[in-house]
This record gives sequence, C-alpha cells and structure tokens, in this order.
Amino acid sequence: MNLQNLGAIDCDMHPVVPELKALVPHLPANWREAVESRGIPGFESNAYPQRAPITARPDWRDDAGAPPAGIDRYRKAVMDRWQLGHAIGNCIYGVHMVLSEDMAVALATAVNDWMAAEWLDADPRMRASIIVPWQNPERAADEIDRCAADRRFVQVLMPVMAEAPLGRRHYWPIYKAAERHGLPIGIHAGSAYRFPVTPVGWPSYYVEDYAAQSLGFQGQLGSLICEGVFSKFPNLKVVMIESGVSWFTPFLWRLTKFWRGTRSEVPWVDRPPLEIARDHIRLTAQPLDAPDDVETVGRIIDQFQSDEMLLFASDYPHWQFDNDEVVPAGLSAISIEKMAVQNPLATYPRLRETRL
Amino acid sequence: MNDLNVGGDRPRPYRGAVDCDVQITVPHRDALLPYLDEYWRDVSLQRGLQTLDTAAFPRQAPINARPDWRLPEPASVRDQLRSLQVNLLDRYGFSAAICNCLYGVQLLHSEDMGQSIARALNDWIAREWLDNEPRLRASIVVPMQNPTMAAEEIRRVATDRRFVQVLMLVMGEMPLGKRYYWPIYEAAEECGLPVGIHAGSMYRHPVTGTGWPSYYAQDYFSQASAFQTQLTSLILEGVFGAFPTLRVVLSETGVSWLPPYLWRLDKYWHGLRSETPWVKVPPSEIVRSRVRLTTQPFDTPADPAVVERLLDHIGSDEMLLFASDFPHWRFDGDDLLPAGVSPDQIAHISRANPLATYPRLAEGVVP
Amino acid sequence: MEKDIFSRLAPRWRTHIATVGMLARQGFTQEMQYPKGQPMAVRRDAFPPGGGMPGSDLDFMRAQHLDPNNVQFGVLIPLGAAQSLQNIDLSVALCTAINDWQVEEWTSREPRLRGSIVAAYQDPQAAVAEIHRLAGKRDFVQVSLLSRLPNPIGHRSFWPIYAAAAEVGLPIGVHAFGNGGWAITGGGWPSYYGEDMMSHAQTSQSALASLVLEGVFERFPTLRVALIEGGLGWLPSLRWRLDRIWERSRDELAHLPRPPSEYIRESVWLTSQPIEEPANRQHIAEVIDWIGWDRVLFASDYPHWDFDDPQRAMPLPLSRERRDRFFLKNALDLYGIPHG
Amino acid sequence: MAYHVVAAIEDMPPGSRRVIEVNGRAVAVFNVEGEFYALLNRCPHQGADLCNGLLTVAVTSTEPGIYDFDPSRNVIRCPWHAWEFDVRTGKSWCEPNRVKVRSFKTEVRSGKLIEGPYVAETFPVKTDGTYVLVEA
Amino acid sequence: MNIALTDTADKSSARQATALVDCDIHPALRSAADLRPYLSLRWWDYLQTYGLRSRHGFAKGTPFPKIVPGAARRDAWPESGPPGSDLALMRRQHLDHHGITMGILNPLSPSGGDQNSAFSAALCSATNDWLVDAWTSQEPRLKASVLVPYEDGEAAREEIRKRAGQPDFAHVLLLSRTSEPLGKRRYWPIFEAASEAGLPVATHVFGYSGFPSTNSGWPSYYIEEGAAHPAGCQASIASMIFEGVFDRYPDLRFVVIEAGFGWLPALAWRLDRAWHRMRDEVPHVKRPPSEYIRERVWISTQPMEEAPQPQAVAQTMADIGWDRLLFASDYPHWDFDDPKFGLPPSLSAEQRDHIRFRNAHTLYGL
Repeated sequence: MNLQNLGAIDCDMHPVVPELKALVPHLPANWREAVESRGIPGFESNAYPQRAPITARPDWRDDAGAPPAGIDRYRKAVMDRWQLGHAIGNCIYGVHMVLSEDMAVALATAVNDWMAAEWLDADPRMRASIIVPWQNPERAADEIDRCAADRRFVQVLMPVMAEAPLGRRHYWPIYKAAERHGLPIGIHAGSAYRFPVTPVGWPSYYVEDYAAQSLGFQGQLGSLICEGVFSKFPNLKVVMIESGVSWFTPFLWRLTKFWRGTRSEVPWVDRPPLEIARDHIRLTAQPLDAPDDVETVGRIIDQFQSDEMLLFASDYPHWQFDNDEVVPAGLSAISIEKMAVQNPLATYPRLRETRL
Repeated sequence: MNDLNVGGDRPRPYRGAVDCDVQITVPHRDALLPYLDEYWRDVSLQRGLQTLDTAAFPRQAPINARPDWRLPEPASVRDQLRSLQVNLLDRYGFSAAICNCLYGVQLLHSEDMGQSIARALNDWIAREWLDNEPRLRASIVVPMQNPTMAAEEIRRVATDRRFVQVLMLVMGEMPLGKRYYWPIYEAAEECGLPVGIHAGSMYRHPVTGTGWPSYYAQDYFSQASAFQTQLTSLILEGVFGAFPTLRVVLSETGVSWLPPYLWRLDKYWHGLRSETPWVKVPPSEIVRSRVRLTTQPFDTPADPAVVERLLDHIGSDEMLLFASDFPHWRFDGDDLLPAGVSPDQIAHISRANPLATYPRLAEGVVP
Repeated sequence: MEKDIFSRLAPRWRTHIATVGMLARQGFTQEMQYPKGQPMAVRRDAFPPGGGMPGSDLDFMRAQHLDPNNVQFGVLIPLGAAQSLQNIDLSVALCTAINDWQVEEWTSREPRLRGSIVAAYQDPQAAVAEIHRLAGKRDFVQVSLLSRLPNPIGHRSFWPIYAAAAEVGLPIGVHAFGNGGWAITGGGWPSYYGEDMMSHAQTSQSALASLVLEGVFERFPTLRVALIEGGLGWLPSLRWRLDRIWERSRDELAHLPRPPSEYIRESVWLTSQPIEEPANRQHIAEVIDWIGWDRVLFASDYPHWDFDDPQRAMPLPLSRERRDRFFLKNALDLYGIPHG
Repeated sequence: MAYHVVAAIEDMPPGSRRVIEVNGRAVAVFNVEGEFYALLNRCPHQGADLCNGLLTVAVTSTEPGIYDFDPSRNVIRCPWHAWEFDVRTGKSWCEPNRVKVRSFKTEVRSGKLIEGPYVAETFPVKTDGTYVLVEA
Repeated sequence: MNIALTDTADKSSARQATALVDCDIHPALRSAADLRPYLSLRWWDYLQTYGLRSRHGFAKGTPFPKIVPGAARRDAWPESGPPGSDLALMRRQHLDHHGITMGILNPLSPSGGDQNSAFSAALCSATNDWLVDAWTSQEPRLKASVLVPYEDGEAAREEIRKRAGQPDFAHVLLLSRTSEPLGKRRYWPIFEAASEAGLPVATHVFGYSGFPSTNSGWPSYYIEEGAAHPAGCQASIASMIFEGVFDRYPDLRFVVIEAGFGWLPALAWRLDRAWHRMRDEVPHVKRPPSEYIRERVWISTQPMEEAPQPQAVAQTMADIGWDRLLFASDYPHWDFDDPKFGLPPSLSAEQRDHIRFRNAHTLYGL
C-alpha cells in the first residue's frame, strides 16, 4: 500500500465524545439542567461497547484502555502517519437512539457545535458530518440548514437502523435539505434499537450484533431504491459507511431480479436497481468483509463494474486492520488513487473547495 | 334473526338516542372495486389482493357478533343495514348512529395503497350506507400510514356533512401523540371533527408491551391497555394544547379502567412535569374536558352499585357517549347501558353528550 | 453494589462484563431508553452518607427506612438487568451472585429483611435449579420475575418455574420492568420517561392477563403471584373485562373452566406502590373493596424516587383490621411468616 | 410570632441551605443568589424533607417542543417524588390554586392558612445585615 | 385464470433420464376442509372461529400483498382450488414435464408459527398426516417435510419423533422469520430431535416473527419484503453458529430454501472477521464460522442469482462449494426457476449434476 504523497482522504473516522460533560457547554440551559437534575450518565451506544475489541485498535487506545479521544491522537496515529489530505469525522455518539425528539435535537446541535470547536477548529484538514435528529425530519432539515453554513461540514449522517426504513417519505425532508446543500447522506452502522438488530429478534452476543449491521445496510439500500429516493432526488449521493462492502453486489443481484418481476409495484424505479446503486451509492472500504487473498478482493471489486464506488477510510479507532494495512490488498496503484482521492472528491463536492 | 315485533311493551328509554359506535363490514374485497380508480382496481385483481379483514376482529369469534345479530357470511350491505334498522334504529327509536368501518386499510404497508383503499372505503360508505339510511352518520377512514395523506383525505371527505368524525386505530406505528401524527389532528380540528380512536391495531408491534400473546382473547383484552398508553401519549406530547378545540373519542375501550388510570397519571405528572412543561393542568382535567368514551363495552359486573361508584369515580356526566357497538356481542337483551346508570345520566349519555361532541349531528338529526 | 456482585462472578464473566458489558435489548451502555426523572431513579436523600449507591448500605437503610417506619418485615427485590440479559449464561451467573449477595450482605445481617430468589427465567431449567437451591432457606420468601421479556410471561416455556415455585410453596413476585425488546406500548415507542412509567401499569396488566389466559393458575392451582410496582387501581377493571371476554370465548379458552376473576381472586396479590392518589381518597378504598382487603400488600419501593411513605400512603380512616392487613398481615400470610 | 435567628449571613453563602428548628418545627432556609427563603421542611405530598430536594428551575413551555428555561423561576424539587414547589410561595407548580375542599381538610397552624393540599408552608425571612432571621 | 399447457415437454432431458431433485415444491390445501379429518373437533372449531393467527394483523392474506394472485405462476391454477393443490396438474406440469425424479414438498400454509402453540402443534400434525395421505402415498417421486410448531421446542420435538423413520419425510421444516434468533435455546429440542431422527432441518423464507422484516423497521413494498428475506436467514445462521448449535449437535445439517445464495460467501467472510476479533465473547465457538457454514449448511438455488456477469454467479457457487447447492424450483410460485434454463449456462456437466441431484442424494440419503 502506498498512500504517501497522495493527500488521501479518510472518509470515515470517529471523533469520540469522551463523556456527556464535554457536550454540556453546548447544550441549552434546560438540557444542561436536565443532565444534572435527572442524573443522565451519557448516551454511549451498545453498538460499540468501550472495551470491545472492535471498538478501538489496541495500539490506538488511550493509556486507560479507553477509545482514544481528542484530535492529537488521531493526527499522530493516522493523519500524519499516512500524510492524509483530509479526514471526515463521523461522531457516532448515541444521539440517534434518544426517544424524545426534543432531546435529540438538543444533543445533535451540541455534538455538531462540539465537533466544530474541538475538531474542525483544531486542524484545517478536518471535515465532519452533520449529526441530525432523524427522529423529527423537519427539525433534522433545520439542523442541516444551520450547519451547512459552515463549509467544513461535508455530509449528513444517519444511523443504518432507525425507526422506519430510511427510504420512507417521512424522511424526505432530510434528503431535500441535503441535496439543496450538495451534501451526501452518510449512513453509518448503528441502530436506534427500536427493533432488534436482526429481523428475527435479539441475539445473545455482541458479536452477532456487530455482524448484523450489514443486514441493516441491505434493508436500507432496498428501501432507498424502492421508495424512489433517487428518482425524487436525482443529485443525491448516499455513502454506506462501515457496511462491510462484500454484501453489496449479491444483494443487488437479488433486488434487480425481483424488480424485474415486481416493477409495477414501484413504477418510479425506472431502471435496474443495480444501475441506480452504481450511480448513487458509495461505500467506505473499511471493513471489507473478505478473506485476505488478493484474488477474492479483486473479484469483489470487479463485481461492482465500476471503480468509482469505494471510498478510502481508516474507520479509526475501530479495529479493522493492523499495522499499515489500511488499504485492502489486491488494489492497483491506480485503484488506490481513485479510492483515496478522486472518488472522495467526486462524492464530497465541498472537499474540492479547499483542495490545492 | 331477531323477533321483529317491536310493538310490545318493552322499556324503551333510548328513544332519540345517538348510537356512537356501530360497526359496518365490507362484505368482500370486490365490494370496493367500483370505488377504486383504474390503476388500483387493476392492482387488486392482478395481484390477487385478499379481503383486508383484520385479526383484531375475526368475524367468526363469538365476541364479534351477538348471536341474534349474526348474519350468514358474507353479509351484504342490505342485510347488514336491515339488521341494524330492525335491531337498533327502529326498535329503540334512535335518532342517529355513527358507523365505524374497521377494514384493514391501515395495516397495509404501502402508503399509496392505503390511501387509495381508504378513499374507496369512504366513498363506499357514503354511497351504499349513508345514501340509503338518513339516520346514519359515519367516521372518515384515514390512511394512518402517511399523516399527510390522511389529512388530505379528511379534508376531501369532510365536505360531506354526514361524516362526523375521523377514525384512527388505537395502535399505530408510533404513539398517537407524536408530532408525526399532528397533520391529522390539524385537519380534524380545522373541519370541526372529533378524532375517534377505535380498538384495533396496525400490527406494527405486538399488541402488548410484553410480546405476542397466544390467544385472541388476550389480543382483545389488550386493546384496553392500548387506550391507556395512547391517552398518555396524546396528553404528554401536548396534542390537546396544540389543538385547543380538538376532541377525542375513545371507542370500544371498556370504561372502567379510566379512573385509576387518571389517578396514576396525575400522580406522575406532579413528579415529571418538567419533562413536558407544555402540560399545564392536571391530565385528568384535560381528559374530562376533551376526551369522550363510548359505553360498550363497559367492563363492569352487572351489579348496579359498582356502576354507580364507578360513575362517581369518573366524576363527570359529560364523558360518556352512548354506543351499542353493533353487531359485536357486548350485552344481551335490551340493556344497552349497564344497570346503575340513572335516568338523568342516560339523558346525558345517550343524547346531550353526543350532540355536544359531534357538532355536525345537530344538522338534520331528528330532535 | 454492582462491584459486590460482580466480585462473586467467575473471572470469565467479569472479563465479559468489562469487555462487552451487559446487553439487555436496548441501545445504551449506561443510560436507559428513557432517562430517568431523577438520578438513578432514586430519592435524593437516599444516598448513603458513607458513599455507595442508594440501597447499598444496610445501616443507612435501617436508619432511614426500617427503624423510623417501624418496618417489621421487608422483602428485598434486587432490580437491574440481570434477569433480562441477552446473554443467558451471564444472566444465570449474575442471578446466582445476586442471590448469594442477598444472604451474605442483607438477610443474614438483618432479621427483618427477607430476600427474593432472582431467577434467570429465560433459562427455565437454570431458574428451577436456583429455586431448588435456595427454597429451603429462611432468607428467601419469593421468586422474583420481571414483567417484560420477549414472550408474555404466561407462555408455557416459563411453566417449569411456576411448577417449581408451587412445589416449594414460594409465591412468584412479578415486578414491573424488564426489557423484552418490544416497544413498551402496543402502538410503538413513546417519547418520554413519564410515558414509560405510566406504561408499566399496562405491562403489568398484560402480564397478569397472560398468566390467567394461558392457564397458569389452572395448571398450578397452588401458585400465588404478587404483582409489584404496577399500582393496583386497574385490577377491578381488568377482572371485569377478562370475565366478559371469557364468557364470550369459552371455546378458545377451553382450558379455563372457571372465570378469570376467580383465579385472580384466589391467586393474585398486589402491592400498593405507586399507590394511586385520587382527589377523593375514599375512592381508593372503594377500589380495594373490589380487589379484596386480603390481597393488597404495602410496598414502599425504597429507595426509589416514587417511594410511598408508609405514614402517608393510605391517608384514609381505616378499621384497625384493614390497616393491619394492608401493612403487615397479608404479607406475613402470603410469605408464610408465622404470626399471632 | 417572632423572628428567630437562623444563621450568620456569612455562614449561608448563595446556594447554601440549612434546616433550623423553630417552635418544634423544622424549617428549611435557602439562600438563592442572595435572596433568602424559608419553607416548612416537609413536603405536603408525602412528607419528605424538602431541604434534601433539588433547588432548580421550573421549566415552562409555550408549545410542545419548546422548553422555556428562565433561571429566575426557582423551585425546590422534592427529594422523593420530584414534585416542584415555588421557593418563594411554596405553591405547587403543578396545581398552585387547587383547593379541593370536598375531600381535604384545610387547617390552620401557627395562625397561617395552608392553602389546599399541595402547598408547602413558607415563612417570612429577613436579614439584619448580620443574621438570617425567620419569622415563625 | 388458467392457461392451457401446450406440451413443450423437455424431450431431451427425459431422454437423458438423469436424476433431478427439486427441493422446494409447494403443495396447497384445496381448502381448510382437507385438514378436517386430521383435526380434533376442538381444533377444527377453533380454526373455523379464529382462523390462523400469525404475528401480523391480517385475518386472511399477508401484510404485503403479492405481486400476482397467490404468488403463483398464472398457468399453475388447477380447475378448482389454489395452485399446488392438484396432484394431477403438478405431475403433468411439473414432475413429468421437467423430469423430476424426486421433489420435496414444503407447505407454507398452515405454517408452524401460529401464535397459539397448542393449536399450532395440532395443525402441524394434521398437515403432516395430510401430506402423507394426499401426496407422498399417491406419488412415489414426492417426499414431505415434517412441519413443526417451531416456536414451542418441546412440541416440535414430539412431532419430529412421531415422524422419525417414516420414509415419506425428507426434512424438518421451519419458516425463516422465527420470533427469536434460531440458535436460541428454545429451538434446541428441534435440532436435537432432528439429529436423532437423521433428518436435516430446513428453513424456508417467510413466516412472521412479529418484528419488522428488516432490522430497520417496516418497509413499504412486497419487493422489499422479498429482498429482505435473506437477511433473516443470515441472522439465523449467525445465531446458530454463535450459540454453539453446530458444536452441540454434530450431526445437524441445515438447509436454507428460497433465499437465493449470493449472500452466503459474504456472510461467511464477515462472520470470520467478527469472530477473530471477538472470540473471547464466544469461547464455545471453536472454529471459524466459515467452517461450520462450509460443512453444515446446504443452500437451494432458487431464486437463482442473475448477475450481469454470468461468471460471477458461477464463482459465487464455487465459493459456497459445489457440494452444497441444491436445485429448487419453487413450483408453483411466480418466481419459479426452470431446471433447464435456471442454472447458469457456463457450468460444467459435473457441476450441474451436483446441483441437480448429487448433493440432494447425499444430503437426503437417497
């Protein structure tokens, strides 16, 4: 792998909210008081238990063994090490799990303001995704409008499992706002836990929970396409983040096959789902659920029939790879450059504004 | 069929009453075909849609038809209407009856399909029921799958003044107080219609908070619990403050759960007010002024003393609306209201309260 | 308190908890789905002066609750997620640890207190084994379950537990809460903690209806069940409604030869807290008339924020007999404590 | 009725509170940003010690979703059931004017009328430059 | 509705006289009355009164209306009764026409998932009796499934024991959307009894868990429901592996029907990665998940994956293992695969034979 000198763009890294206290200064007075008077401990998600191996690479953890917080560690471990040009921070604090719309609005605002203050201001290479309270799409759209004024926000972030499939019209105000500002929608692994993480109920083990995230992406891709989101918002791009990648083409084979028989049910889907996906969907390349052999990885990427779909990502601090193996083996230098630079620039127009 | 002789010396304290909950049934899928537009008619046939009867009301279950009111299936509109006239309207001299049609429109997952079938259903009700019996009124069936569409349907149908209420199922995809559903309340309030919430589920969730039960009996039982949670949701989400003239009618709920439920809610409101500061008066006051319940089923024993005490616990003569729940088997004989309800209360329940709750009833109902 | 319990676990489970925590069909690692109205849902004055969690310090509990309120007999019900964890083996291990902890830290040190056998009822065999392990001890007076699991609590997969409880003569306490992973209402996920709290009364109703309709009391006629922390006002209405359904559904409920109210009247007790507070307090007495004065048990919920103070929980002129029954004798009878 | 010395002012800085016994009754005295208030240390609901409660703000709202947080609206939130009482008037924030004579006795104590069931009793407080005084 | 069948029987395949096993044929009741002789009066009345109660809201039909009536091929409707209810038509149109030497009947309605588990047990038993009387005893090419009330492990075990050793039955049948993940202990009696009886356990897509068909909520369309089915199967396989089912029941063989197969390699890769990272949590899982899948899971081909690059499908089959794929037609349903045209043309004769019959012969011990 050779990233040096490319100015690679890390399309998925995770600024960690160290504790709820860090957000409190960014909360309105009522919620500041509620955190205290109700004794709210914080909204860390079970999707990434702090000490679970996947949650942070061992050598990236802090001295106490917790996932690393603060930009300095990231700069050292990733940004400077691989001479990145930009990085996009996706904060996956549990805002998306909150049940009260108002609390979700307050927290989302706080996370975005915290992100700007603690990360974006700290390094000119940093970019971030806007956390939205999907619980109320109108207010999510308001938050997009508010944050989009800061050009360092380059994407809108949604969890892969919310309360209803993301294609439903209920959520369209979010897509409308995102399209208006030229922001892609990033869908990240994680659940609001309104439903079990598998369609057949609650698993016993965390490892199943993690494995099931890719099922969530399958359902959402089906929903976005079948509900006609891309017909309605022809300029919208969706980035599937930390999805696992190798599920993608087989799922579309099936969806495209079914579409041929059931097209009349969704007549607004006016071309094969496989094609729609190729135009509108991008995937971050960590993790890549494939064996470590060059041939299989090459085949998976071939099956996309497009070299524009993968986006380079470290998934920092999640433990997806060791040492410097951040790019899956099996890619040519040209593919690496596409993935690490050209595809991100094409996907996130705002990155082009500052790119030298 | 019942004995048709109505000339005898039966006690008839219900003359002029308004029956606020009468069920009418779509006999079979094809009954709605003439009311669907070309595309959805084609879909119904080409995709082989089945009847949309819901599991909340299996037709053959004893509780869902009083034996002497049970008609051979499929019962045509004519047969159903005749039974309604003979057994209730003529027999007791009701001045009006409000039809609720519980067809599984809301259970469909496609918003568009839900919308098209709701439209067809409302048109079918107007044409085949309301046109044929001047004493009938009806509730507007709405596609709860999409509140915006539901609001459109309310505004469309409300121009027919014989529709006096908006009909929702007690269990939807989200609690009914959520802002998601507010377009429905906005439209209802604008049209001067109460929102009638009726037993039934979209079955997006198990009917209990503890999972799926084994028996229909528990499904039926759980409807009463669902009303409790939904009333909490409507109050705490602030629906009654946001829509200050909106009224809500709870239908087929059972009644006796109400007082202890309100005691509990008032108590928790004291401790948790700051979570929902827009709730400014005790929930029980909101309920007494804005919520009405239909009287069948009542869920009390036959003992009049119990009923009297319960009415005292409810603490208002204005909350109950007279209903037979026809043809469901809620009572036998002529006891449309439980013993223990005083004549004065009967007058309130059977006439004054319905007229106050449904402003449109005043138009054209025989005094 | 948690540390006390975790230290009793095998190293494997301690590592497990440190690594992935305790998954319990909800998304937060620390917070609950509905952040409580008060820190940890406790009275603000219940934090022991010496530190530690409310409810973790026996001396302080004595000083704050048992002594001033003249509590002669108190039943401990340890809550927490132990019983509804997704990992059943961990659930079993934790329940055992909690039970041993109750004896060592509480019941052996304070004769007024008795424990509840916390059963990992998602694994009925393990729960039965735990019941048999502890049933003979004076330390335990009931088997404790929560009202919410993926399956309704009357489901026959739980029957071995009811058989065991009936056999050893311990009542089952069904405490509101738990987490089945379903929305707490039949109509989806509400927004507020207030709704969550209100809904516990509805889940208690569902749980009781399930026990009755699935035939648990018919099958285990000597089984006694106490419903805890769901309030009590709703019981008469529930009974009346169930009887009416039963009359109309005799064929579906062919396994129930008697009306539901009879099973309930014979086999079900209710604790009072959080007791309903009607404006006219006489109304609550009328409701208890309908329930039966021999079937209501005082409960404080100490140290939780919606605690009922024994001096104020029943602000009514009651006959001495009723007062004694409500505050003491019904419980002594139910839990088999000899008294004069 | 007479004023009782509660504490020296410097012993009760803003944010502090203390309980004093006056004529056999416990009175909780609060210094809220320099203003002193005194309440009977007994929640009218179930009798908890109000001095253990949280001194906080009564959030209000003009419509659902709006939380109006005005720090001047101080309430004491009961340590048990979290009922809120206006620290100035002792009135329940939930039902300040509820006087339901039908089922509740009103009573007169120390010459002061207790208004309805859910009002925490308050006492006049003053300072003389050195000491905090409560009249009771 | 019926379309006359012109005789286009595939003479060449008939001439070849090679075996062809169809692992997924759907028989249907002409009407509920077909079960009348096998149900007690109580349950017959119950069925009449309350109907089937799955964990969804419709008294008849399903939450997502099918794209065609009965989800069936339009040419599969007999003179009377629903598609799949007429043995003569099935013989003529399917068994004879395609040269099927053995077909496995998987009834979908009733299924074993009724909410009332005692009723469900009675229905399953009745359906199994009916399968023998009306089908397998009439047509030697057909084998039946043991339908079991799968939400009640003990009752399911009883039913399996009752059918063990009867040559009429090929496997135990569940529907994929169980109310809890399939590896959970409540289902272990099924695996135990099936192992004892030497029967594979098959899961067919559909059923109603009571949870949304996607893990992100209720979709809107039938196409989404169809596209989502493999997710449930993926979760079931993951659950069986992580709960230690395959370790505990070493003779257990698991068959996935009508979920397609393209997703299986990606699942195995993902599970392996997750297991490597988090094996401390599941110390009872001794080997990488892909090994359990490779050795213990069989998968049916229908609906055949149709990729833009045909070689990709063959490659995916190779990833799964040529010895693990079973041909299935799904007759008489609308997304039926024709045995002649369904398989990718690039397969070798040997690969084709494996899928068409060899694997099934091995699995079902023929």
